[in-house]
Formats: sequence, structure tokens, C-alpha cells
Amino acid sequence: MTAGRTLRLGRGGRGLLIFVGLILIWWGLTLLFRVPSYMLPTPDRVAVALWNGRGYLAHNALITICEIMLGLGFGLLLGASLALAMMFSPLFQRWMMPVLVVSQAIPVFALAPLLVLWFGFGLASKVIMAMLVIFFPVTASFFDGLRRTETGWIDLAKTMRASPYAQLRHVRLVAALPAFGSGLRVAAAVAPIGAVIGEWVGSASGLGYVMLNSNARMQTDVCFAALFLLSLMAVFLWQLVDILLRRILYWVPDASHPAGRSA
Amino acid sequence: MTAGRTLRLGRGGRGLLIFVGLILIWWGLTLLFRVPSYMLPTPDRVAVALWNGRGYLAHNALITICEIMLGLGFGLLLGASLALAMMFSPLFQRWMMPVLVVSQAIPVFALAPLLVLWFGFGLASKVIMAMLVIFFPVTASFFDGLRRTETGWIDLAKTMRASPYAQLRHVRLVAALPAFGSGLRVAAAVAPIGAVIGEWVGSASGLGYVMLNSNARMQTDVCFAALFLLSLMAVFLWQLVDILLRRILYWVPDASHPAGRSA
Amino acid sequence: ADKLTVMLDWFINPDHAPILVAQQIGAFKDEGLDVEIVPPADPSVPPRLLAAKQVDLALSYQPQLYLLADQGLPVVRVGTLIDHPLNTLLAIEGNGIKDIAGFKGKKIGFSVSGVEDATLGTMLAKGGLSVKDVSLVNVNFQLVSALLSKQVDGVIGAYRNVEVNEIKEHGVTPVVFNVEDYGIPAYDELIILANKDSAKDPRIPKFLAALKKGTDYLLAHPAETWATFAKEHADLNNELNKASWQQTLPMFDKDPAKLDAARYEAYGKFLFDSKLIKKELPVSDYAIDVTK
Amino acid sequence: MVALVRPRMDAAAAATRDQTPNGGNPGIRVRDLTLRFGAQTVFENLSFEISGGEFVALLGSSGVGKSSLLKIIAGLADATAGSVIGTDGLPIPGRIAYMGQQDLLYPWLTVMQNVTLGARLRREPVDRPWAEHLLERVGLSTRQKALPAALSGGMRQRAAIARTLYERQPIVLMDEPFSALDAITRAMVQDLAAELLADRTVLLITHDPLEACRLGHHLMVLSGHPARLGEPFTVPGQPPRAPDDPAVLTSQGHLLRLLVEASR
Amino acid sequence: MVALVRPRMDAAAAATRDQTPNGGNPGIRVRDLTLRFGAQTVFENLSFEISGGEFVALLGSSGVGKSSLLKIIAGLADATAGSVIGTDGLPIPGRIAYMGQQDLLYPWLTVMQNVTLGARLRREPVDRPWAEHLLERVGLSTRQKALPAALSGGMRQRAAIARTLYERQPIVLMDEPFSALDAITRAMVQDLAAELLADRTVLLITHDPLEACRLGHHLMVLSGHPARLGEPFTVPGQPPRAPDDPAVLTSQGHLLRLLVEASR
Ligand SMILES: Nc1ncnc2c1ncn2[C@@H]1O[C@H](COP(=O)(O)OP(=O)(O)OP(=O)(O)O)[C@@H](O)[C@H]1O
Ligand SMILES: Nc1ncnc2c1ncn2[C@@H]1O[C@H](COP(=O)(O)OP(=O)(O)OP(=O)(O)O)[C@@H](O)[C@H]1O
Ligand SMILES: [Mg+2]
Ligand SMILES: [Mg+2]
Repeated sequence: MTAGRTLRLGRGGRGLLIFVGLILIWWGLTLLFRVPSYMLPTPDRVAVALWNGRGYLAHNALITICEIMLGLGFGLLLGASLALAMMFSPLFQRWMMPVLVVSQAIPVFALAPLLVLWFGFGLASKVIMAMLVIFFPVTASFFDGLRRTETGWIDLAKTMRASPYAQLRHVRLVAALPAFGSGLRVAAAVAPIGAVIGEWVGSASGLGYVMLNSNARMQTDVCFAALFLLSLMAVFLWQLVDILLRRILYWVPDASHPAGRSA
Repeated sequence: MTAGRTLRLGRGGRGLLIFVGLILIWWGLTLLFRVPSYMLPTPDRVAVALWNGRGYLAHNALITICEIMLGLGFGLLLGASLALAMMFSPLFQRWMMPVLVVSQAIPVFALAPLLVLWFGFGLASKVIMAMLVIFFPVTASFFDGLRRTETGWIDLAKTMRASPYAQLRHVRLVAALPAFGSGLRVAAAVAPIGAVIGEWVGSASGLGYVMLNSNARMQTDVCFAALFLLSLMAVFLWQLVDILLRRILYWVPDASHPAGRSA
Repeated sequence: ADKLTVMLDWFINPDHAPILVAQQIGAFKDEGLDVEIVPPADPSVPPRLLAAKQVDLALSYQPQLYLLADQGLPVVRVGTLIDHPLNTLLAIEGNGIKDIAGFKGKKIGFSVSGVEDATLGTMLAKGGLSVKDVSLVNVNFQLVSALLSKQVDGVIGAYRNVEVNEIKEHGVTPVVFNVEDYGIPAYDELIILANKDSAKDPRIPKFLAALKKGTDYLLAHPAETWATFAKEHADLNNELNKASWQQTLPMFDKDPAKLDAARYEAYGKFLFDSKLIKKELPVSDYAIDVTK
Repeated sequence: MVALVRPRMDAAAAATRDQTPNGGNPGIRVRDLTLRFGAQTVFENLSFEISGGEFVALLGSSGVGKSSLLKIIAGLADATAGSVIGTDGLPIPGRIAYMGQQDLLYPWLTVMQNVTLGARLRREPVDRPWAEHLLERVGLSTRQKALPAALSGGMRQRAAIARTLYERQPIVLMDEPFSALDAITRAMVQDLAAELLADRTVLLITHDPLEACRLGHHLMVLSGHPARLGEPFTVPGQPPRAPDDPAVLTSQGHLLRLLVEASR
Repeated sequence: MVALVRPRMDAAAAATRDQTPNGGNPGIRVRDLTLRFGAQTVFENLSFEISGGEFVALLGSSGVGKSSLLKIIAGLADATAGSVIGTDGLPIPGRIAYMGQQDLLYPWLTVMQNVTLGARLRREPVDRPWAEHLLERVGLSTRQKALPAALSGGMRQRAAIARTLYERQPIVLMDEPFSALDAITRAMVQDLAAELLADRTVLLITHDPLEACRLGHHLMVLSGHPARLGEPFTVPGQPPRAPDDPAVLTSQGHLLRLLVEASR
């Protein structure tokens, strides 16, 4: 109980400290190198912009959050389904993998203009964009996890007359969760980029649009205010995923602290 | 010997078939839906563009290849170093991880002017950009792999008086290789994107430049020719990594074919 | 020779013809300059890099100049490349848009420039509309394809010498509303900026002098210069650019260094009235004639 | 009974033996089984039969091929040649309970969940009282909610045994199931196994001659390279026999002699 | 000799015992060791001492805390309280060879590489003849280049034993090292261990009373909740003793009685 408390407090405190630290570094850099404000505004100017534009920014942030969450959801779904399909069908794997790789090689930037033309300038094209950015890390790591499941566990389940579905649900999926977690982490970190790229290519709202617009007007402070919100979202999303994974993966040993085991 | 032969032949043949298949689908789609060429040019037009611009495209492709390889190299180096540092120092991990996540959330585009300001117009800013895109999947998955190493293996090495370095080199690193492989796969797939994004930052060469340039000029056929070359590169890179990983990970069980074990 | 880096506003295109021709005929060399031409990836980048002294000169647009000055960027106009507006509000035939009033309730795409609201608002007012009567959507650089694919009904920011041609090439008839015909004060579309600190740089008058030679030569030998350009930039050798090359000829400023202060002041007032800039600065703050 | 089926044995004659009297549980019929790993021949043309309801202990030196044989019978590995089938002519997989040489507990499931996993895998209702009874009998009733990582080696093995017994399958295949247990616990769990598996067809791999003689109706010794089955021999009396049962002691002596011979 | 150190024993008196005559190998001194997992107390205030050069066998029922004790001595786990130190006053980790209850072979290394890994980890030259000799003695000379995945359970265990013996450390800690071996192979490997560990300080966990009596100078039994050490007892004569050595047989009987008592 107490340990949990201190840990959580420590986490929050650490987050705050990192936050303050980064801002101080940023401030220091701008002052030290006399970085002109149209390149990198000082934190105080950004804070002012943040406050002045709070309504406008909040509105657009909300839209971006929607896009990110939807993109993440569909991306995970697509990624997981592809990984499963590849696991179940070596045929599918052999034929699909190269296609997936090609799909990754095509920079979404290049595809984005086309996607916008196909799916319109609304939510759909952004969600698809985010999905495209996300699904591959998920597919790759999840498939790797499924593939590397201890064969003994699967064999045993087979002797217990588990249907392929039951094997999947009770053994393979769970055993692949750690690897899936890796992919999910990466996905959570890159999801915001996907949404923002979508907004850049065509939209009339969202933080990406705010950034583009203020950038064109040389309002770097507003641009960085939007960037700040975006980073905040990413960190929250990451933390959420991290906490979730720690819950789900209670059974995975953690060998990350070689110094001592008593932490 | 024979098995290897047929396999390799099968691979090559499959690759070719997928290639032809994708092009046929593309062709069919453009014909069937009468997609206007500014949305998606037909393969024959792209082929013509490819041939007409061969010198120009080859020149730029070479530049992009250089950037990809350099970006991948440095990205892997950076990603692996960060993962190691995080493993060795829980302190570093706790403080660095949020920073890394923020670094992912900031779209490189927003940083582009700053990077050019700091690193100039040359190769450096592009390689850095590619590195930024690549390192995170590597860090995340490698760190996950290091963290999930069987503690017994490390304990045993400790009883044999292995220095932290020896533990790392002989046990932790090897045990984390499968996870590292996952990350490497993703990195190889996104490296071309990184390079292309890098090229969009104030330089006048490389396939990314060709794409953006031709896109802005409505020369979709040239744009797709560049895209095609880029995809080709990505697939080759992927195959290379895949073959390499299969070599290195000879000891990892493969449970990917639930149907039979005799393949 | 003195090295001089010039950052274009955008990828090389026929709008840059005078600079390219000056390079072709060795006008810069004659002035003792070694000019390096760098295209940017994004039109918002050149002024910043100029302000940061990463380049010596940068191409930009007159409307942008006010935004830059308003945000305190130490840049100043020293020359003009194109002294006409190129911007248009563009629709295509068959959309039921015949005049400005026809845009009521329509979707208009734009490529973010910072001044599109003001421009559009003024233009729509001529048809008794306001910005609220249309919906705006950023289509980035895809003005033509967004229009052709009917994702939008009209676009603002299309150039009469580029996008209009592209529309025609696709067999569609464009409906063009030139901005200066709908209440927008005349302005210079493409201008040359320098850093304020180096406004006195002796290389700048030399550059402008060479540029003038380039313009003169270009106007005298349009076909020959196009042929040379097409050879040097094989990727740009197509009908569209060829047409554009011809069309742009009358737009180039025959005396690049000359400054029409009254015009600059008028446009500044327009932006101030549209609340896009916070204060009206004296022209000398952001535009000078270096030959005086 | 155990019979070494000679390759030439009349197939019709074999068929007549299908009517096993023992509670109707099918036996195991192995014919001409060959297993090779590359150049190494583990065994060749191995044929034998275990009648329904019999408890057979299989012994043999380390690396001779016992586990491989068990896996092939369980359908978890493919033989190079030969066949395995139930004495009723039906395939064996699908009606076995298998316990491998490693405990293979699922690390994300508690002890109780591990024991009852089979039911959930088959979408049957979980027989909790039965599982609780088994855990009680193997001495893990206080550890039902523990994860495998918090168990000792012997506790893990006992959980795996409980899981195997939970299945109540007609054919039970176990690979050194008691190897990590101390003498007292081992005797207790052996008694449990003997009691619950009384009418099942059981093939048990063990290295402990005493265990083999206490539990088995018949004993088989696998030996040699490539491995062959020695003539199976029968321990008189009904298992589980007391450790000091004279039948056990003489059989143990006999078995040890066989093993020593086999190892030469 | 093994001594149960009473909590009140005079520290000075203990210090005088440090001069061990046996080849100078340090012994193990355990003081007031307590281990708790949450509410469960595995053992409390456990104190004993193993003199240098002695071979001690530790027995006890499954889950009583043997492996935990061994890990704490090896420095691989932390006790809740108490101390472990060499009889020469120096810490124990750094001069042990440890073999855990799982074989822990590194799956990416061949048998030979696994055996000689210690040398590579310490950047010492690999003593190949020594490794080859050991593999020969445990019967794996033909399997030097095999990966662990291609070994049988008993083969894996023998490879792990060879790896432990390869280390030639003054203190050797082994957790059920022979549990997966058949009787014949086991006797052979036991003899090897007894021979090579003759003057080392050895703590061996085993479930096999015969093994304990054949190999140990002294036997200790851990029992109860929380676990306590029974009075240690000595087997007369020098190990390895023949299985039919009368000392072994009587000790075995005595030990079995102790174990049965302990299990009550
Ligand atoms: N990580 C852990 N968390 C909680 N309890 C644990 C943990 N590790 C061991 N235990 C408990 O500690 C006790 C002693 O375990 P230990 O492994 O030392 O037993 P053991 O004597 O070696 O048994 P065995 O002969 O079965 O190997 C057991 O009751 C076990 O459940
Ligand atoms: N995957 C494999 N590849 C190559 N050889 C293998 C493989 N699996 C097992 N073997 C070999 O097959 C032989 C028999 O192994 P098996 O596991 O059946 O032995 P076992 O009788 O169970 O031995 P133990 O008593 O030690 O468990 C061994 O020599 C082993 O090396
Ligand atoms: Mg075995
Ligand atoms: Mg133990």
C-alpha cells in the first residue's frame, strides 16, 4: 500500500519535474543562443499564446484527440488482425508480408494527398492516415510474438483438445501479449504524428491545422502552443498505455534493473 | 540442399508474382473506376515516366539510398544505446522515457527549420531526420526485450563472476536479439520514410524531393515512379533484414505454423 | 567571385525565369557574383532562414511581407520579381458558379498563406457575401486535384499562370476571378527579401542589376531561353511549363529594384483593415530601394 | 498386457485382441515406429502394444528416446515412419492427458486456473470441487491463487500432476512426473495417481525403479542405439504396492539388473 | 563439520573456528537468516555453518525453502534478515559454482559453449581439454556441438553439471542436480562429482536419500513451517560410498525415519 503510494507520488512528481526541466532547458537554450522567437519562441510567450487562444486551441485539440483515438483503435484492430491472419495461414503470411512492407515504404506523406482526394477532407482521411502509420509496428511485433510462443504451451493445449480458437484465446494471445505491448507502445507514440499529417494535407480544424495556419502567419508562439498540446497528449497516451500494460503483464518478469532485485 | 533451393526459387518467384499481381490490381483499378491520372496514374504511364527520367531518377535514388543507410545505421546505434542506457540505469529510464515519447510526438516537420538552422542544408540534417524517425521503435522494442530477459540466465552469469559488460555481451544482448529483431524490422520498414521526410527539409535532391516536386507540379506519373523506386528499396531492405535475422536467430523456436510442424 | 545564396519561394518553376536566365547568360558572373539557388520544401521556410542569416536573399510574397514585419522578423524587401498579382479565386464550369455571388454555401479550398481570409472576405463582399457564407478547407498544395475531384467547389490561391493552365489541360473550363478585379489592392506577387542587417550589402545591387539583365534577355529571347531551361531541367520540360513560361513574361518586373511605396502602403492598409496585422508600419521599415 | 509386436505378426490376430475387458478404455498400439534426427537414428521399427486399462512404466537411460516416444504417441511429434493407434482402431490424440518432462505451467494463470484450464479450453463447465480435491491431495490447497513463479520446483510439478489428473482421460501419458518431489511427498502423490488412474491406460516414464515397481502392471526398458524395447516384464499384485512389498523388492532387483545390462 | 549455530553462541568462539584445515577452501556461515514472502514466513533465524571442504546434503519436503536458501547463499536472492558469509570472513559470491533447479542452459549456445561460458564471461582462456574431459565423463562427448533444444531432459541436466564442474570453484552449490537422470547414469555422474569436488565446500540439495548418504559428509534436514534445521548427522566413511556400503544403508534408514518424522 505504502509502496504503491510513494511510487505513484514519485511518478507524478517525476512527470512534473521532467516537464519543468524540459521547459527550463528550452528557456535556457533560447536565451543562451539568442534563438530568434520566429524560430523557437520562449516558453513564456508560448504560455501567453496558450492562454489567449485557450478556447480555439481546446476546440482543435479535441478534434485531434478524436482522430488519434479512432486511428489508434482501427490501427490496432487492423494490425492485430493481420498478425493473426499471418500466424494462422503461412500462405497468407508469405504473400501478404511483402505487400505490407511495400505499404510501409510508401511514405504516408506521399499517399496523404491521394487519401484526401479519395476520402474527403473530413475525419475519415485523418483516421485512415493515423491507422496507416500505426498498424505496421503492431502487426510486425505482434506477429513476432505469436510466432515465438513457447511450443510446449501450445502442444499442451492441443492435447487438451483445445480448438484452434481456444488455443488462440487462452494461450497464443496471452503469450504474445508482451510483444504486442511493445508494438502498442510504439503505436501510441507515433499515433499523433499520423493524425497531424492528415490534418496538414487537408482539413479545416485540428491541432495540425492550427500549426500550419499559425506557421504561415509567422505566429510561432501559437504554433508551439499547439505543438505543446500535442506533446502533452502523446505523453498522456503513453502513460495510459504503460499503466495498462503493467496491469495486463503482471506475470512477465522484469529484468531491467540489473543492480538490485529488491526494487 | 534441395529444400533450400526450392525455397529460394519459391521466394523469388513469389516476389515476382506479388509484384506483377499488385501492378495488375493497380492497373485494373485505374481502368475500372476511370481514376483520373491526377489521382492515380496508370502503370504504363508510370513506366514511361520511369524510363524517360531514368538518369534523373537513378541519381536521386542513389542519394536516397545513402541517406537511408546512414539514417538506419545511426538510428539503430542511437536506439540501441538508449535502450541499453535505460536498462542499466533505472534512473535514466524513468527520466528519459517521457522525453523520448515527447520527441516522437513532435512532428519532425515542425522541427525542420530548426534542424536546418542548426545542421545546415547538407546530408546531416536529412540523416538526423531519418534517425529521429527510426530510433524510437528500436529503442522501445529493444528495451522491452532487454527487460524481459529470463532472470535465471542473468543470475547464472553473475555467479560466474561476469562483469556487467560480459553479462551484457554474452547474455542480455543475445537474449534480447529476438525483440531487437522486431524493432529492426519496423525500423527497416520506416527508414525510407525517415529519409524522405529528411529530404523535404530544404534540399534539392533525393527521391523525396522528386516526389514532392512532381506532386506540386501535378506530374503524378513522375511522383509514382519515384514512389515505385522507393518501395523497391524498402522491399529489398526488408528482405535483407529478414534473411539476416533468420541467420542470427537460429535458436529461436518458430511456432508460427499451427497446422503442422513438419514444414 | 562573391558567393551569394538565394533561396527560392518554392520549387523551381517558370516564375523564377529571370533569375534562371541571368544565371544562364552569366549575368551574375559578370557582376562578380557566384549565385547558388536553393529551393525550399515549404514556402514558410525561406524568410526564417533569411532572418537567421542562413541565406543571403530569399523569395517571398508581398502579402507575406506584412505578416513577417508584424512578427518582427528582420527582413526587408529589396527587389521585385513579379509585380502583378497572380492569385485568383478559381472555380470550374459546371459547378453552377458564374459570379462571386454563386459561391454562397459552397466549399472553398485554400493553400495556407495567412491572408486567404482577408482576400476571400473582400472578394466575396463584392457579391454581397461574407466569409461566413462559405466553408473553408485547407487543401494544402492540391488546389487543382481538390477542385477536379469535386472535393471543393472553388479554390483561392490558384495562380493564373499555373493552376488555370492545369485545369485547362484536364479538359475542364476554368472560371477565374482575378483578385485585383474584386477589391484587392494591386501588389507584387513575388519579391526578393534581404536581412535588415545586410540591407547595405554591396552584393545586392549587383544581384539586382544582373537580374535586370536576365529579365531583358528573357523578354528578348523567350523561345531560346525556354529551350535552354527545358534542357537544364528535363523534369520540367512539358507543355504546361512551356505555356506558363510564355504567359508569365508580361508579369516580370522590368526594373526589379524599383519600389512603388504607395502601392506597398495601400496593401498594408488593406491588411490592417482586415485585422491581419496589429499595426501599420512605415513602408521604409519593410521595403527599400537599395539603388537609392 | 504389454506385448512386443513382432513385425511379422498376423494383423488379423492383432485385431482379435481389440476387445479389451478393462472398463472399455482403449489401449495403445505402436507399429514399426522409426525416429531419426538427421543421421542419428533414435529408434527403428519399434512395435509394442499396451492393453486398455494397463499401467506401464517405461525406463531407459538418459537420451535413449523415451520422451520422444511419448510425444509421438501423444501426437505432438511426428515419427519418421510407423504408426500409433488406439487398440480400438481410433486415433489416440483427443483422449489423452499428457504431462511433459517440463511442467509447462502457464505463467499468467494461477495454480487453480492452470489445473482447470482444460475445461475452459474445451468450453466445458469447470469442475471446481474436483480441482480443489486434487489440489488438496497434492498438498497445494493453500496455494490455489499463487502464480507459478511463486512456487517451488516440486510445487510446480505437483500442480502439473493435478492438472493432468483433472482431465480424467482414458489414456494418460506422463514423463517423469515425480522427479522433483521428496520421498514422502512422492509416495503420497504416487498413491494418488495409482488410485485415480486405476482403470486407465497409463504410460509412465520414470527413472526411479522403486516407483516403476510400485505403480506398474508391466515394466518396459528402452535401451541401445538405436533403441530397442527389452522383453516387458510383469510385477505381480495390484498397484500401488507398498514399498516393502516383496514383489516390489524382487522386481526392483530384477529391474536394476536389466538396467545395468542395458547400459553396457 | 556442520554446526547449528545457536543464536546465543559466542561470536568470539565462532571466530576461532575460522582456521579450517581442509585445503584452505572457505566454509559457509549462515546467521539468523529469515525469509518472508508477504505474510508467509519460509524460515526464521536460521543459523548454521558448513566447514571448508565439507560436502553437505540438504533434504527437506517440497516447498520447505531449500532452493530459496541456496539462492540466498549464492547471493542471487535477498533474505529478509540475517547474513551469509564465508568462514574466512569474506563474502561468498564470486567464488561459487551454482547450479539451479532448472538447467538454465543458454539456448543459443552449443553444449560445449555452454560448458565453457564461464571462462568467456571472465575473459579467461577456455580450457578446452578440461571441458572435453568433463563432457566425456558425463557421456555427452558426441553432443558437443548440439544446441540445448536438441537434447533430452537428462542430457540437458548433464550439460549443466559439466558446466558447474568446469568452474572449479572452492564453493559449489547444487539444487537437485541429478533429478532427471536414470539410476545408472546418475551413479556415474555422482561418482564424477564426488571425485572432482573432493576438497570443495559443497551444499547439495537432493530428494534422494541414497544419493545424500552416498555423497555427503553430513546430512541436514529442513522441515516445518516456518522451516527449521534438524540436528545434522554424519555418515561415517569417505564419499563416494558404494550403494551397498552398510554405512549408507543404515544412514539411509535413519534419514528416511527423520524425513517421515519431519513430514508429520
Ligand atoms: N517469488 C516468490 N514469491 C512468493 N513465494 C515464493 C516465491 N519463491 C518461493 N516462494 C515460496 O517459498 C517457499 C520455498 O520455496 P523453495 O523454492 O525454496 O522450496 P524448495 O524447498 O526448493 O522446494 P522444492 O523441493 O519443491 O524445490 C515455497 O512455499 C514457495 O511457494
Ligand atoms: N529436436 C531434436 N533435434 C535433434 N535431436 C533430438 C531432438 N530432440 C531430441 N533429440 C535426440 O533424441 C534423443 C532422444 O531424446 P529424448 O528426449 O527422447 O530422450 P529421453 O529418453 O527422454 O531422455 P531423458 O531421460 O534424458 O529425458 C536424444 O539423443 C536427443 O539428443
Ligand atoms: Mg526425457
Ligand atoms: Mg527447490
